Amino acid sequence: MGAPVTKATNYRVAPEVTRALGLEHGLTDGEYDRVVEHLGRTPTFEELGVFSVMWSEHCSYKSSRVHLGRFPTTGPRVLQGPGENAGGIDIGGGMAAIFKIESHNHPSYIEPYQGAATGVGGILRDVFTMGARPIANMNSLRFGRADHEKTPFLLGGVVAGVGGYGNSVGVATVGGEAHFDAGYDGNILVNAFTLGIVAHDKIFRASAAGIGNPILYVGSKTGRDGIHGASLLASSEFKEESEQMKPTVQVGDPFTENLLIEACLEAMAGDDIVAIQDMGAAGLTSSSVEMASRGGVGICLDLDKIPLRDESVTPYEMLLSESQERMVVVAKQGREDNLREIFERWGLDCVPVGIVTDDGRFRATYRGEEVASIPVDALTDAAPAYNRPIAAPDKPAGEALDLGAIKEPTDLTATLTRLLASPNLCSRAWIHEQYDCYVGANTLVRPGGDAAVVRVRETGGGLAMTTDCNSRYVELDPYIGAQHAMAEAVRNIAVTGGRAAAMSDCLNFGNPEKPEVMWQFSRAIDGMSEACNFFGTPVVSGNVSFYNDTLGASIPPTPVIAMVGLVKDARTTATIAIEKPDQIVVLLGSGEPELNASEYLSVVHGCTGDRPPALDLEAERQLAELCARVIERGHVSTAHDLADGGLAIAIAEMCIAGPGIGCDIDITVADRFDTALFGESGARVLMAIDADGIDSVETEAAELGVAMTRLGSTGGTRLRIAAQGAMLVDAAVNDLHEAWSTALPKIAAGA
Amino acid sequence: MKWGVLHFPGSNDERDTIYALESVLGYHARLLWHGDRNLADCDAIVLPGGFSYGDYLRCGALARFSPVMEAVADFAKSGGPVLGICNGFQVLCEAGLLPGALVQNRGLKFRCVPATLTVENNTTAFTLGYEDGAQAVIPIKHGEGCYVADQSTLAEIQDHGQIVFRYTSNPNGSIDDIAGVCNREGNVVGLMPHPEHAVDPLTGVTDGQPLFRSVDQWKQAA
Amino acid sequence: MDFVARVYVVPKPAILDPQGKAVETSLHSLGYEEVGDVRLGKYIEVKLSGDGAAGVEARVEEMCRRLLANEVIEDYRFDVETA
Amino acid sequence: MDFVARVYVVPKPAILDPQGKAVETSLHSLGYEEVGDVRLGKYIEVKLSGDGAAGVEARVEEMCRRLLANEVIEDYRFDVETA
Ligand SMILES: Nc1ncnc2c1ncn2[C@@H]1O[C@H](COP(=O)(O)OP(=O)(O)O)[C@@H](O)[C@H]1O
Ligand SMILES: [Mg+2]
Repeated sequence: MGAPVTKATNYRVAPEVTRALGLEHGLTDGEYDRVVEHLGRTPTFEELGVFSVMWSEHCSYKSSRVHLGRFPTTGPRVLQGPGENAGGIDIGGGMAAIFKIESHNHPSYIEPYQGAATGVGGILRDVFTMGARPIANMNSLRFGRADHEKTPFLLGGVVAGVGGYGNSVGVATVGGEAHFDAGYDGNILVNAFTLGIVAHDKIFRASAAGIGNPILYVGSKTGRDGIHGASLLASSEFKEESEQMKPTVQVGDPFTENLLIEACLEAMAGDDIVAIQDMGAAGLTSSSVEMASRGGVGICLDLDKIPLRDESVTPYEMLLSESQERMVVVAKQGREDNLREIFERWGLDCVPVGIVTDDGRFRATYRGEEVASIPVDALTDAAPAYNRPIAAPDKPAGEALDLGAIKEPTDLTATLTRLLASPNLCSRAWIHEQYDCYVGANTLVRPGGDAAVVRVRETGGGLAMTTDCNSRYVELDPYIGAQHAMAEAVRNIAVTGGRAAAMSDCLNFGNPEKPEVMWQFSRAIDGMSEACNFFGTPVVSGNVSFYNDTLGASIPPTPVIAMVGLVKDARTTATIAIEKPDQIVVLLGSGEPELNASEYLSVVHGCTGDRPPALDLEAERQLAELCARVIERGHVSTAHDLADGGLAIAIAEMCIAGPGIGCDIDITVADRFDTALFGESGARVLMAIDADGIDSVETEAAELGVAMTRLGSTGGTRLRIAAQGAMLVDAAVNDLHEAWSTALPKIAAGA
Repeated sequence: MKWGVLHFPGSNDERDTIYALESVLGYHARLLWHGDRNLADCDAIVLPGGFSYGDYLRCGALARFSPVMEAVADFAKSGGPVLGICNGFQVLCEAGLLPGALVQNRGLKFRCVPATLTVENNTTAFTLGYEDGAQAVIPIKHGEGCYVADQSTLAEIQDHGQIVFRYTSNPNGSIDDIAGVCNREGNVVGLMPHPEHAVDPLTGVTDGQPLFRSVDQWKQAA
Repeated sequence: MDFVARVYVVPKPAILDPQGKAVETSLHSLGYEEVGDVRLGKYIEVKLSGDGAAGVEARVEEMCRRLLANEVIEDYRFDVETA
Repeated sequence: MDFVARVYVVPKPAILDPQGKAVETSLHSLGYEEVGDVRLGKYIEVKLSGDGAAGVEARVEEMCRRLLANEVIEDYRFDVETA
C-alpha cells in the first residue's frame, strides 16, 4: 500500500476472487483454471474483470478464430488485411480505402436509439483510427416480422439512432439494407459500416512501440457506462434478464466524435504519434492490450490519471468501462505537448495515463497499488480458442416445393402491386431519407438503387459499395446462400459501373455451442471463401456476432457482405432510374428464374421451399465485367440487377425511380407466368439503352459470352409486361409508386 | 471576391462549402475559426450547415456566443453579405440577425430530400442572380427546419419582402412554406436548404449556383 | 452556499408543439383517453453556488434569458432551492 | 375533475448527458463560473381528467413507465394538481 488514503477518496472495491466469481464473470471452469495458471496465483478482482472481457467471445473470437483463417485475405490491392482496426485497399493515385463492418445487435435491442447510434460511433472510430477520413456509412438491418408489436419501436429507434449519430457527426450515410423476418423477432441485427480514405503513407497502425513512450488518453471522460456491455452482452445468449442489464447501455455523443475525428486526423498528420487505437468493446483494457500485443511490448497504466465523469468510478470500472468517444494514443517521447495543444484546441481531454514497457505485461496501478499485472500474451494469443463441434442439422431447413400445389394468381398486376408493398420489397426511402447522404459533397449515386457510389477527388474515380445478404437463401443452404450474397454484392457494384475489389463481412449467427450453428457458420465461410477467390475480392476486415439467440431460438444465419468496388471515372456511373422514353430495354445474363426460396413464394404463398436458386459464379463474373465495361465506356447509364422479387419487381423499380416513365416489354415464358415474373436467380441484369448504344453493348456481350435479350422499350406512363403477346401486367407507374412508397411508413407507424 | 466560411465545433458542411466556392465556382474561400475575432478581410461570410456544439439545448443556441459571431454581427450591420445555411440559418436566428426561429420538423423526423423552392425576393445579396419567381431544386437535410415566427413578425417580414424562398411542397411544416428569409436590408439571408450541395453537376443539380453568384452582382451594385 | 435551480422551458402557446401532439396521440392510442392537451418542454437542473437565494435567482433569470430559453418560441420559469 | 400532471424526466445519474455537459460548458464560457453540474431532461405537462388525485396518479405513473420515460436511461418523477 502507498500513502494512507481515506476511504472517501479510494474507490477500490475488491471482493475476494473465487472460482464462483470467475464463473459469474462468464468464464468456464477450465478457463478459470487457465487464468490461475497464467498468473501463478489467484487473480485480483481487476484482473478477473480483464480476463473475462478479453476472453469473451466478442473480444477473443474464441469460437470463430479457427475458421476465419480460411478466408483469402491477400491480393494485389490489399494494403491492410484483418488484424488491424479496419482493412485497407489501394484505390490508385496513392490513395487507400479503409473500411469495416461491425455488429451492434444486442445493445440495439435493449435501447434501439443509443444502441444503433453507438454502433455507428464505434465503427467510425475503427476507421479514422487508421488515419482515414470517414466519407461514407452504410447500415445493414434485420427486424422481426413487420407486424410484430415491437417492430415499429425497434425500427423507429434504430433508424433514428443511425441517423442521429451519422448526421450529426457529419459523415454521409449512403446505403444499406433492411429486412423483416420472424426469425429476428427477439433478436434484431444492426450492422454498421464505415469507409474512409487516406494516402498510403498516412495509414496508421495500432502497434505500440518505443519503450518509455507515453500513453495518452484522449476524448470523453470515463463513466460507468457499458461495464460488460458489448463484450459480455454479445457473448452469451439473450435472455429475459438481458433486458435488465440496463447499466450496460452506452450513450453516444456524436458532437464529441466529430471533434475527435478532426483532432485525431490533425494529430496524425504530424509526426508525434506512434500508434493510436479507439476504446471499443472492453474499453481501456482491450485497446491497450491490443496495442501492446501487436507491438510485442508491455503497457503500464496509472489509473489515478484516468479522466473520470464521476470521481467514484472504481479501478475495476475504469478498466472495463465502455464509455464512448475515447482513444488511446502512444506518443513519441517529448511530443506530448504538441499533441495536447491540438486536442485541447478541439476541446478534448488529452492526458498521459501510462507508458510503454519492456516487460510484456499489462499492468495497472491505482493509489500506489498494483491492481493488475498480466502477461499480454495470456490475454491475446494464448486466449482460449475452441474448435467447437460441428454437425449438419438432422433435417434440412425448409420444405420441398410442390409446384403443383402453388396456384398461379389470376391477376398478376395485383400480385405485382402487392409484392411492391410487401415489407421486404417496398421502398426504403422512409429509412434513408432520415440520413444525410449529401454531406462530404462526394455522393455520386445516392441511396435508392443498387450500390452507392462516392467520388474520390484525389483520383477522379469513385468507390461503389453495398451490403447484401439474403438470409433465407443462407438458411436453406449456407454454402450457396453465402455465395449468393457475394454474387449479389458484386452485381450491385457492377450495375453502378464499378468493379468489386475487396470486402468486409459481418457474420451474424446463433449460439456457437450448438453444433448446427457451427455447421452453418463453417459452411458459410467455405462458400464465401470460394467466391472470394473466384471474384478476386479478399476479405480485409470483418466481425463475428454469435449468440444471436433468444429463448433458445437462433436467428437465421446472416453473413452480411459489405463489398467495395472501384469506379474508374466519377463521370461514368449508372443508376436504376429510367430517365428517358424510347430507350431499348434489355435483359442480360442467363440465370433461370426459380420459385424456390423466392420472396414471392413467401409473401403470396406463405412457404419458403427447400433450396436457394442455382448459382453460376462464372456467369456472374462475366456479367459483372460486362456491366462495368459498358457503363465505363458511357454506353449505358441505366442498369439494375435482379434480386429479390425477380424481373417484374426490378423493372417496376426502374420505372418508379425515374420521373415516371413507363415501359413496354414482352418476355418469353417457358413454363409458368409467376416464375417468369417473380422467380429469382443469380446473374441477371436489366438495362435501358439509347438506340445508338445498343450495338456496342451487343458486341461487348457477345465477346464476354453474356446472353442478351431485347425485351422492349421505355415510354409512356404505364408498365406493361406481355408474354408472347398476352398482357400479364398493365399498371400505371404512379399506382405502383404509391403502393411501393407508402408501405414502410405504415409499418413504422404500426398501422 | 474572398469568402469566409465559419467553422464552429460540430459544423459539418464547412469543407463542402469551401469546395463549392473554390473548386466549382472559382472563388477564393477560407475557413474562419469560431474563436477568431475578425473576419480576415473577407467580402462575404457563410455560416455553414452541421450541428454546431452538437445542436444541444437548441439548434444554433450555443454557437451564437462564439467570439467570431461578434465580428459577424458588425459585418452584417455594415452591410456585408452574410449567408446562413441550415445550421447557419439557425445560428443567425438565435443571434437575432434574422427574424423568427427554427423548430423540430412537424413530422418529427430528420428529412434528407431534394426540395423545390420558389424565389420570392430576387433583390437580396443572394438572389439577384435568379429570375423573380424562379424555381430551384436544392436539397434539404435537417431535423429542425420548421420556420416559426409570431403573427406580428410574420406580417412584418411579409410587408418588407423578407421572405426570400418558399417550398413548393412543404417538407417540414414551416409557416407559410417559408424556406428562407432575410433582414430588412437584404444583405443577411438564411435558408434551410443547402445550395452548396446544388452546384456540382457530378453530384446532382446545379440550381444553387446563382445563389452564390448573386453576391458578385450585389457587390457591383454597392 | 450550494443551490439547485430547476428551469422549465415550454413552447409558447402560440407555437405548435408537434412533439407534445405526438405524445398525446400515443397516449390516446395506448388507451389513456382521459388525456387532453400535452405540452413537451425542457427541464434543466443547474447546480450552482452563491451567497443567497436572491442573488442566485437573479443570475438564473439572466441565464434563462441569454441562453436557456429562446423567447421567440419559448416561455420559461424556474425555482431555486438550497441543495 | 380536471388535473394537470407535470412530469420531469432526466438522464439517470450514471448515464452520459452530453446535452447537459454542453450547456454547462457554455454557461461557464458566458461567465457563470458558479455553475456546477447541469443535467438536461424533459418536462411534460399533461392535462387529464379523473375522479380523484390517487387514481390519476396511478395512471400517470403508468404512462411514465410505458411511454413518457425510457427507464433504460432515464429517471422520472411527477406531481399532479387539480387544474
Ligand atoms: N438501412 C438502410 N440504410 C440506407 N439505405 C438503405 C437501407 N436499406 C436500404 N437502403 C437503400 O435502399 C436501396 C434498396 O436496397 P436493397 O433492396 O437492399 O438493394 P439491393 O436489392 O440492390 O441490394 C439501396 O440503395 C439501399 O442502399
Ligand atoms: Mg440490387
